[in-house]
Amino acid sequence: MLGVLRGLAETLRTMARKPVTVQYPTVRREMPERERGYPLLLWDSEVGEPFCTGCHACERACPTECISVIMKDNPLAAEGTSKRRKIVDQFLLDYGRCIRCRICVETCNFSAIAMNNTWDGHEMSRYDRGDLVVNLDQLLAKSKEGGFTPWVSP
Amino acid sequence: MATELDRELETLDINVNVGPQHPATHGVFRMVLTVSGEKVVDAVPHIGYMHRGAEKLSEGVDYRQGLIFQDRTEYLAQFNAEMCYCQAIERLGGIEVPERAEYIRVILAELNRITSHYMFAGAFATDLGVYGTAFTYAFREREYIQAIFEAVTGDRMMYGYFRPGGVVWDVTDDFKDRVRWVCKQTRVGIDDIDRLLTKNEVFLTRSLDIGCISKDDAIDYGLSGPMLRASGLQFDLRRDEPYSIYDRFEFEIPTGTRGDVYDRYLVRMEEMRQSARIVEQAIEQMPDGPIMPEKAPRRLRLPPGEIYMRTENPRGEYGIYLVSKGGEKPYRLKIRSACLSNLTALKQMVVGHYVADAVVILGSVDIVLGEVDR
Amino acid sequence: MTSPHEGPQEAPIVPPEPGTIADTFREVLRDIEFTATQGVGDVILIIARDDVPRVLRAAKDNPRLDLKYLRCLLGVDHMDGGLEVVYQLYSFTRRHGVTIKTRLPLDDSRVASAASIWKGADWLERETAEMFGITFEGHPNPVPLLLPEDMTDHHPLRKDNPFAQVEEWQGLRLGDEASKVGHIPAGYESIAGEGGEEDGG
Amino acid sequence: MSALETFFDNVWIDALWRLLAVLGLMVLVVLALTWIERKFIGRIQMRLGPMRTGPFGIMQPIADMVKILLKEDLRPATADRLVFELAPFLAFVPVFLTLLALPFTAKWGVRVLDLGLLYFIAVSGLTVLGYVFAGWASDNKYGLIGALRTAAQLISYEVPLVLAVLALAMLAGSLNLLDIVEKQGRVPFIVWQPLGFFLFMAAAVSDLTRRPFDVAAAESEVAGGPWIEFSGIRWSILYALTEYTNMFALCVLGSLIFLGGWDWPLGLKWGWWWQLVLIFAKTMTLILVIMWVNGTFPRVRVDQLMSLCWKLLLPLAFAQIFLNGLIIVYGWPDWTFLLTSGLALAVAGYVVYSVIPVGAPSRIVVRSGA
Repeated sequence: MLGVLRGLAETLRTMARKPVTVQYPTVRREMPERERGYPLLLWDSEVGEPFCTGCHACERACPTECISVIMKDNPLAAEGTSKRRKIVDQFLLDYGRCIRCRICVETCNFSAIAMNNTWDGHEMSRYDRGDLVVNLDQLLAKSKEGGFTPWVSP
Repeated sequence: MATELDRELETLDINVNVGPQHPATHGVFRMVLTVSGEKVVDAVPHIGYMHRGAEKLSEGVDYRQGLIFQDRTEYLAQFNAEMCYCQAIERLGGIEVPERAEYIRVILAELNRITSHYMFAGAFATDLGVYGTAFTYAFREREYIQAIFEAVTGDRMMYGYFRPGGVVWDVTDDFKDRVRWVCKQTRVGIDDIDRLLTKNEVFLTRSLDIGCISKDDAIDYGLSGPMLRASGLQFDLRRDEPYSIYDRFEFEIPTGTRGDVYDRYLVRMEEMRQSARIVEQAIEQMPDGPIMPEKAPRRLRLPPGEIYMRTENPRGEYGIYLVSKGGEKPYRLKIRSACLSNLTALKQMVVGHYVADAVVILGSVDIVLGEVDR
Repeated sequence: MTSPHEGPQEAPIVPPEPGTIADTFREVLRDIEFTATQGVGDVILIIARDDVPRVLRAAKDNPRLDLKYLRCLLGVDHMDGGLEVVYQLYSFTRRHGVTIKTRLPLDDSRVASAASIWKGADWLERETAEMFGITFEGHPNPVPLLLPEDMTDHHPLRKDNPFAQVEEWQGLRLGDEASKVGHIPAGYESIAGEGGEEDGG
Repeated sequence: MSALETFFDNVWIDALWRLLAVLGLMVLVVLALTWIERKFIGRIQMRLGPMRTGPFGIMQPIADMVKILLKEDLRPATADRLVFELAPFLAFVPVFLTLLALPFTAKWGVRVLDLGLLYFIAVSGLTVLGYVFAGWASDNKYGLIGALRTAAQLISYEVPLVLAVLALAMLAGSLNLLDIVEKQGRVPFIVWQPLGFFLFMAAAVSDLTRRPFDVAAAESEVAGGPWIEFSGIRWSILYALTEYTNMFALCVLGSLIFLGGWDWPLGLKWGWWWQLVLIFAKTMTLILVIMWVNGTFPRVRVDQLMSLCWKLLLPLAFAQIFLNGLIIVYGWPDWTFLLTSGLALAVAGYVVYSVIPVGAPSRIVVRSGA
């Protein structure tokens, strides 16, 4: 009977300890800085345009082929305010297929895309699968109003 | 000639479907038990419900992208699977891995072994009937380690953190203190579950001499890992075929005597303590320095050749048979699944026991369906 | 390093150093000719298809080899080079391992089953059979393992089973025109706004 | 006498309002127990339990009840219609009937019968029928296995329950619950009958099909047992209502006959409200012990369950009766009860401890190096 009593004593002792669960919607666990939510494009506020030049590097590197990019000549480059000759015209990212593996961030040589390390990078439930495909403006929105500081790997 | 009496007493064997949707099958696994009364007469496992063709997909992507398939086949010990994949490529391509990266890999792989065994302890106790208490204990401890993985890699499950040649970026600054704290905390956690289960008479009656496998049968079926060691064969790839830097650490190999369900439970619990020991030694010896070889090629190409790289996963020997014909895509990549081989012995273990034991034996095999079906 | 556009090449045959398992195999089975090569990890022995049962039986039973542990069994499709069945064996008492390979012509890919030698071979052979279309003679239960029961005509891991086509069936990839870089998937033009001019990488 | 008293003196009206009182008590108790169980098991597992519905999740049982009421109660097409619908009531009604014979205070109880104890045991034996009907009617393999297991378990565990209670009745000299409680004025019977108390609790836990004896509804094996095909209001009657009421009834009985019920410390002197407090406190402790055991034990296998009953509990029960008989016949002093019963319990503990080969961790060989 000793083993059984030891088990009972164990549960009694655990009852005294503080519960570890957190009330999720009201209390949110603190997110580590390197958290990999769904990727977002970054907005270059000095020049007033996205960093992304539409060079298709991420499109080729993505294992699940969930990125479609279209490039165009940069109108700002003509006026001389921006060094970028090419700029992204349209950028489609299908969050339904994205597996958040961060390979696109690694291959991007303009560091134009970053993983969203805030909570709404994970709270992505939608009613319609089509809403999961986000276009350029939705991708830039958070970075435009400075919503998150992306983590850059050393 | 069956007498009148026999004909009356002859009972009808009914086929009971355990799974594919069943609380005790740890995923989509179906076992058709032919039961006469409570005794199991025949067990026919059905697998393949989670077959996603990882091997075929691996042939279509280059070496860096191929890593994500390892996380998704072995989704309880991802670091161990990634390590095997990267070691296969490094050995075939002759890529030199810097010291610090080797140490980070070993530390994360061993911590992942502990989380995987915690998952086993929780699920196994729930199979036996403990109403989720051991499960929540195991997950509380697992969460402390999971928090470190999340801080280092950024993800909680599909890490994709190792790369052929090293690791993709360095660990966080407070990594060492957190790992030291976790190792101490894990020992307390293991003792908690130990006190709750190991000497519990009801737990003993349910797991002693259930689902025994002799040493010779275990070898014949190709079992590996805790299943093989529980049957009495002291064989651990980390010590008998050392890969990476495992030969620098001093740890013990727990081996069972009878090869029953209780031995497997004990072997796994002891393995957790040994893994904590390895991590503590590795943390002390971890040097500074680069984490990727300087001249890491952007497009990794391997010379033609083939290699069978095997590592010691929590469930057994996880092997990658990589055939390369030059170029950046593997020509053929076979994933040797420890669980698949461990499952072949299921029928011999289950027949003759009760329905309740069949579920416990299945729990003791500790299967991960992603790895079985690939 | 090989340039990407070069076709697949074969690995060079490198004779293994003396005193390894290849020599014990030669001594134990004198009348069977092996071509032995030193793989990256283990010694690889290539034998003819008909010698497979004898070699595997001797590998397991002979005390000097004592390869009681069938580690891995897989198939490789070398397209015109035929199908290949690979057995990876290991011995706990002798602490040595070996890879035994055999080539099967594409048209009649049959080989003797090892299920009677190692119990573990049963499932591995069923999987290799359904994935490559190899028939293992004498296998106790030749039923597909992972694929659905009625899928006996389709062998996914064969090289002649192109990748893109598979995805097309599943409706994931939208035909060759879609695989061009910069294509907006059908149905999403509305979100993408006015389509820009097509442009190379 | 005022009109009011005459009104209440009428036998029918008197029985009616007592019945309604007990019915209200039962509903209140079931709601309270569902909440207590969730929070208590939560605390055992270091989690909070329901917190969202009202402060500390107080409204959770009501939320459960509403959900169950709104849920559609399906019936499998191939189910045996009449038996399927009858089963939940056949399981619940006997349990409710047992509540009637329990005296909650010295003067209040629905009908305190002379053979109260016998009535309780007899009626609580009927729930088996409900489970077997449910399992058989739902035409489902798991249901069938679950039903047969429940039948075997409940019937075989009735016997040690009856014998333990019989041994106690010998001690108290009567089957009337009032007399039994009065006899415990100075010393509750648990002191004289530790073995009897152990037998009673073991049989009670098994009668409730709760862990470690919940073989009937073993989630991992038979996934739900007899009530696998039931949903909505039928499921709640068959499972939730029956089980919690049964637990409450058994715990009240346990506290009445073993822990001195509403009498022991100063029950009779201080008036009926103190008696109510006493009876509920003791019942609560027994219920919490059962929940505590529910949170820590793994499940016993069916054949082990049976062999435990026939090979261990039954001989112990006979031994207890024999010892009581011996002491009563020879008129030895009261403390000899404690001696003999305690000794028997110790021997039983040792037997169980030695019968099971304790697989100490020394079984696994930990050797370092090649």
